[in-house]
Amino acid sequence: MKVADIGKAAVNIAKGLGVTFGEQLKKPITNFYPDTPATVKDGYRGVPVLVQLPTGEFTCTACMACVRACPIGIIQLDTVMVDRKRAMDEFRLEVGRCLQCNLCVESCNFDALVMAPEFELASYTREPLVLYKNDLAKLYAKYFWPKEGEEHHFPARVTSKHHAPGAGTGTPRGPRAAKIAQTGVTLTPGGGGGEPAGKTPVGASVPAESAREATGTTRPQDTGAQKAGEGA
Amino acid sequence: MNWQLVTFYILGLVILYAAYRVVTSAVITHAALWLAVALVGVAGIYLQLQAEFLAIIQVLIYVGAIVTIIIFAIMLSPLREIKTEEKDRRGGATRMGRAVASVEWGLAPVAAGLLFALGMTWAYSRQAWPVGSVPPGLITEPLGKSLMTTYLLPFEVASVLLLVAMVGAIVLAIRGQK
Amino acid sequence: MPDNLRSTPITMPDEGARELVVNMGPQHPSTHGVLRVKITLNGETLEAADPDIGYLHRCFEKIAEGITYPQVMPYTDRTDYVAAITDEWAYALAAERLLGVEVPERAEYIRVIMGEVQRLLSHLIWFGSFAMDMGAVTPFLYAWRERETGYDFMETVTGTRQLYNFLRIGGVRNDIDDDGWQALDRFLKAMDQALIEYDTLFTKNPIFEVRAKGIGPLSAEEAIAFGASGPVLRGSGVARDLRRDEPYSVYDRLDFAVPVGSSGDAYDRYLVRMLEMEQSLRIIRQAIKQIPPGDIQGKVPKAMKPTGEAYARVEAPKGEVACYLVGNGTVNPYRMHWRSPCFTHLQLLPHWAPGNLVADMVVLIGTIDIILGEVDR
Amino acid sequence: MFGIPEPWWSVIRAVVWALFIIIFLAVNAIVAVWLERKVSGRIQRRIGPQRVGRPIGWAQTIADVFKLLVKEDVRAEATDKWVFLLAPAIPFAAITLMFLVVPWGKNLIPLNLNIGLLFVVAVTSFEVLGLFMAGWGSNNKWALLGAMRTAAAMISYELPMVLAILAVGMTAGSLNMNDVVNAQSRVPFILIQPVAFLIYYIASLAEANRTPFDFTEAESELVAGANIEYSGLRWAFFFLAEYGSLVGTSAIAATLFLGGWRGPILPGPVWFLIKTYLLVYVAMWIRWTLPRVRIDQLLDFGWKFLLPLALADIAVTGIVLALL
Repeated sequence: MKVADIGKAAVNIAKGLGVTFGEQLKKPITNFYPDTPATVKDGYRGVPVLVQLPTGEFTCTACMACVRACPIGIIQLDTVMVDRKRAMDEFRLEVGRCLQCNLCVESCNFDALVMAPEFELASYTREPLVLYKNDLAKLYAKYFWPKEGEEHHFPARVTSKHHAPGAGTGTPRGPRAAKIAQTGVTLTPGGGGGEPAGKTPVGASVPAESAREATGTTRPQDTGAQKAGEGA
Repeated sequence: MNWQLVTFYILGLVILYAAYRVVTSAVITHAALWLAVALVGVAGIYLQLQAEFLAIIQVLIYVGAIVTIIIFAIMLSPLREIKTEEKDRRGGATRMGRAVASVEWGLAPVAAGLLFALGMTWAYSRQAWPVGSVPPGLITEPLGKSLMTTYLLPFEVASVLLLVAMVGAIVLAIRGQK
Repeated sequence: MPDNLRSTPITMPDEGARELVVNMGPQHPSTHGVLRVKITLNGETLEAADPDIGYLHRCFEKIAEGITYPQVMPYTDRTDYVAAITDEWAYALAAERLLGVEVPERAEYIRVIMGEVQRLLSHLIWFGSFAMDMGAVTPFLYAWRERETGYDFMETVTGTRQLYNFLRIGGVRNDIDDDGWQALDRFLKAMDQALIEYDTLFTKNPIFEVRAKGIGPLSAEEAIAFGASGPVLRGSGVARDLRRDEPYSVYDRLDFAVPVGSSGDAYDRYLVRMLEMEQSLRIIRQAIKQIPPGDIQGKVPKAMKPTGEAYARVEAPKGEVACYLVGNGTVNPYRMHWRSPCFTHLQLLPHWAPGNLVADMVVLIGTIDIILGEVDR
Repeated sequence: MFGIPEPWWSVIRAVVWALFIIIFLAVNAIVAVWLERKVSGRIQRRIGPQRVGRPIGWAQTIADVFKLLVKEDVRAEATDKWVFLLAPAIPFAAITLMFLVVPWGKNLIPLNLNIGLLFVVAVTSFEVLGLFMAGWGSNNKWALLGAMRTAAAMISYELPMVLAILAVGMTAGSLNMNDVVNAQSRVPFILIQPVAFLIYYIASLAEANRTPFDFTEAESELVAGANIEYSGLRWAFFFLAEYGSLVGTSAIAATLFLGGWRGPILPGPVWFLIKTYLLVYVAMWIRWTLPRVRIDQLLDFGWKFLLPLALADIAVTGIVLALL
C-alpha cells in the first residue's frame, strides 16, 4: 500500500459517506401503503372480471374462447341451453393461479371480460381465491360502474389501450357489444351509490332468459367466436 | 470471621476445580474455557492482594491473549483432532464414580490439587505475602521502574524468548504451507 | 466425568478428513433464490463448490409442448423473472422465424426500448444485490428506488409490473402512449443521476475494490470454453454482443459501444455491467428519436400451425438467451429448447471456488448475476 | 455518609451503580436499535419504524423485546449444553464491567480505578470469548465459522486498540479515566492525538462487530454467524451486548478523545451522553454506507497498517513528550 493510495481510499470513503449523509437530508420516498391506498397505473392488469351491465346482464356469450386461451386452464365455464342457444350459466376463475397474462381478455370477441385493477387478494386459504361469476361481477362493479350521476362507459373504453390490437380503437367489438354501447345506459347504482352489491341484482344471478329480454339483443353465432379464440 | 480468608478459599476452590477440569476435559475446547476460568480466578486473588495492576494484566494477557491464541490454535487444527470419543450413555453417577476412581481422571489430579491447596494454605497462613502493605493505586509506577532498572536483564531475556517463539511459529507455519 | 465423556459431534464427510462440508443454501441469504451449493471448506478456504440445482424446476420446455404458440409467451416471462421482456423476445423471434411473420418497424422500436429498459432494471437488481452480498445494504435500496421509476414505466405501458406478457408473435401488445413516454423520460433522468451516485457510493469504494479485484478471474479462452456469454464473456475481454455482431430487430440502426473488461475478474464484470447501463440509456434515447409511426402488430396467420424448426437468440441482460422451436403442423410446438445463460454460467462456480474464502463465494455467485428461475426453467 | 457505616455504604454504592449500568444498557439497547432503524431508514430514504408508537415508532423496539421474551428458548440436541447456555451472558457481563470505569461527570464514576484504561481493554476480551463459546457450543457449521473468525479477528484489532489507548495514557500521564478527562480540560485529545483516535475508532468498530468489520455475524455470508442457533431471550442478550458494545466503545472514545463529560453550560452526564451518541450515530452512518471487508483483509489491515501506525504514533508521542 502506498501513501497516495491510502489517501485516495480515505477520500473515496469520505465521498461515499457524503452521499449517504446527503440522502439523509432528503425526504423519504416511502408510500404509506395501508394508510394511503396504493395506486396502480391506468390499465393495470389484476383480475379478469366479467362485464355486467347496470341492467344486471352479463355480456358473456359462453363461446368458450377464454377457456381455450388460458395457458393454465384456470377458467371454467358452465353453459346452459336457452332457446336452443348456449348461454353462460356459471363462470369459475381460480385467481390464485392466474398469470395475469391478459390472453383471455384478448381472446374475447365480445369484450365480455376485462382486467380489473384489483390486487388486494391475499387470503389465508385458497377458497376465497376461486371467484365465480357473481364475485367477478362485484369486482367489475367496483371498478367500472359509474359514480353517482356519471354516464356508464363501456369498459372497453376505459381500458382500451390494453386490449388486443384491433380493439385499441376505443370502440367495443362485436355486434352485440356495439349495440349495448350505443344505448348509453345510465344508471345510479342502488344502495347509496357506494357498493352496488346490496339489494340490486348486480351480484345476484340473473336468469339468462330474462336478461336477454331486458336488453332485447340477439345472440351471435358461436362458431365464429370459437375460431377467433384460436387465432388470438 | 475473616472475610478475606473466606473469599480466598472460595477463589482457591474455583481455581482448583477449574484446573482439574483443564487437565481432565476430553474436549479440548472445554479445557481452554476452564483454563480461562482458572486464570480469572488467579486474577481475583491478585485483586484480593490489592495488586490491581497485576490482576488486570493477568486478565489482559492470559484471558485476552493466551486463551484466545489457544482457541485460535484449536480452530486452526484439523477437526478430527478436536472431535472427541463417542457419547457415554450410562448413568451420571456411575460415570462420575468410575472417573473419580481412575488414576488418570480422578486420583492423580485430585491428589495434586489437594497438595497444592495444602501448600498454598500453609503459605497463606504463614503470612508469606505482605498483604495490604502496598498503598493502593501506586503499584504501577514502582513496577514499571523496577522492570526498567533492577530487572532489566530478565525482562529483556524474556522478551527475546518470546521473539524466538514467535519466529519459530512463523517458520513452522511457512514450512507447513509448502 | 459427566460432561467430559459427552461428545460434541461436528459433522464431517468421513473420519479423518480435514474439511468441513457446508450447505450454502437452498435457504441462504446470498444465493439469490433456491440455489444450493455444497461447499467444502478447509478453515475458511474453499476447496470445492458443488452447485445443486432443480429446486425451482417447472418443466417449462415440456409444458410448452402441450400449449399453443401464443400461450407459451407468459411462460417465458417466468424463466428470468427479473428480465421478462428479453425472454419473451427470444421466444417471439423464434416463433416469428418459424411462422415467417414480419414485424412492423414501430413494434421493433418499442421492443428495443422495452428491452433496454428491462436490461437497466435487471442490472439495477444485480447491482443492488451484489452490493448487499458484500454487506452494503444501502446501494440495494438506492437501486430499488430507481427500479421503482423503471417499473412505473413498465406498468404504465404493459399493465403489470414484472411479468409482462407484452410481446406478441408478430408485434407487441400495445403502443406506448403519452403517459408511457413521460414515465420513460422520468426513468431516464433518474438513471442519469443514479449512475453517478452509484459510482461515488460504491464503485470507487476502496473496500469494494479490494473485495472484487482478482476474485473469480476468467481468461478469454476459458470464458469461450465454458460457453460464457453476456457480461461474463465481455468482462473477460471478448467483445461479443449479439446486438452488434448478429443484429436482430433494429439494433443495426442504433449506435452503441460494447464495453469490454481486461482481467476478467469480478471487478471487471461489475464495470462492464455498469458501463452497459450507460449504453442502454444511449440506445433508448436514440430509439425514442428514431421511432416511426405505424402499426404495432404484423400479419399473423389465424391458426398457427407451422412446420419446420427455428432458432433465435437475443442478448439478454445476463447473456445469450436462445430459443429453439420445432413445429410439426399442429397448434402446439413439437419441441422447444431454452438456452439460459445462468445455467451455463453456474458451472463457473466449481471452477472458481478453490482457494477463495467463504466471503468470496457470495461475490462469485453475485458476479454471474444468477437467477434460479432461469437456471432451473 | 448519611450515618451509614463505611463498608455498608460502599456495598450500597456498588449495588446502585450496578443496577444503574444494567438498566442503562437495557434502555440503551432499546434506544440504539430504534436509532439504528431510524438512521438506516433515513439513509435509505425510508422512514423506519412508525406504526407502534406513532408517529416516530418509539415503541417498536419495546414491542420487539416483549416478542423476544415470550419466544421459545430453543436448544438443539447436539449443542454443547453448558457452553451454549452460558455463552450469551458473557458478552453482556463484559460490557457491564466495561462501564465500571467510565466517568459520567465530576466524581460520577462507579469505580475510580487508577488503571482504568487497561481495565477497559482487559474486560473487552471476555466479549470475544462469549462469542466464541456461542459459536462453538452451537455445534453449527456456520456458527463455528463465525467463532473462528472471532478468534482470528480479535488478535489483530486488539493490539492497535491497546496501543492507541496507551498513546492517550502517555499524553495524559495517567491511566486513570478521571485524570484523562481532567487532562482534556483545555483541548480534547482528538486534536492532540488524531491518529490514535482514528486507530481506536476503527478498532472499536471491529470490537463492536459493526460493518465494515461485522464478519462474525455477516448475514450475507455466514447467515448469522456465531448466534445463529439462539432464540428468544438468549438471542436478545447477544443483541443487548452488541448494542452495549457499540455504546461502550463509543463512550470510551468520547471519554478518551472528546473530553468525556466536559463541556460548557450543560451538566456533565448530558455532555457525556451527547458525545457518546454522536459517535454511535457515526458508527451507524458508516455501517449503512460501507461494504464489509473480508476477514483476511482485516487481518492484513490490522497487522500491516494499523499496528505499525499505532507504534509510530506511540514513538512520536514519546519523543514529543520527552522533548517537552
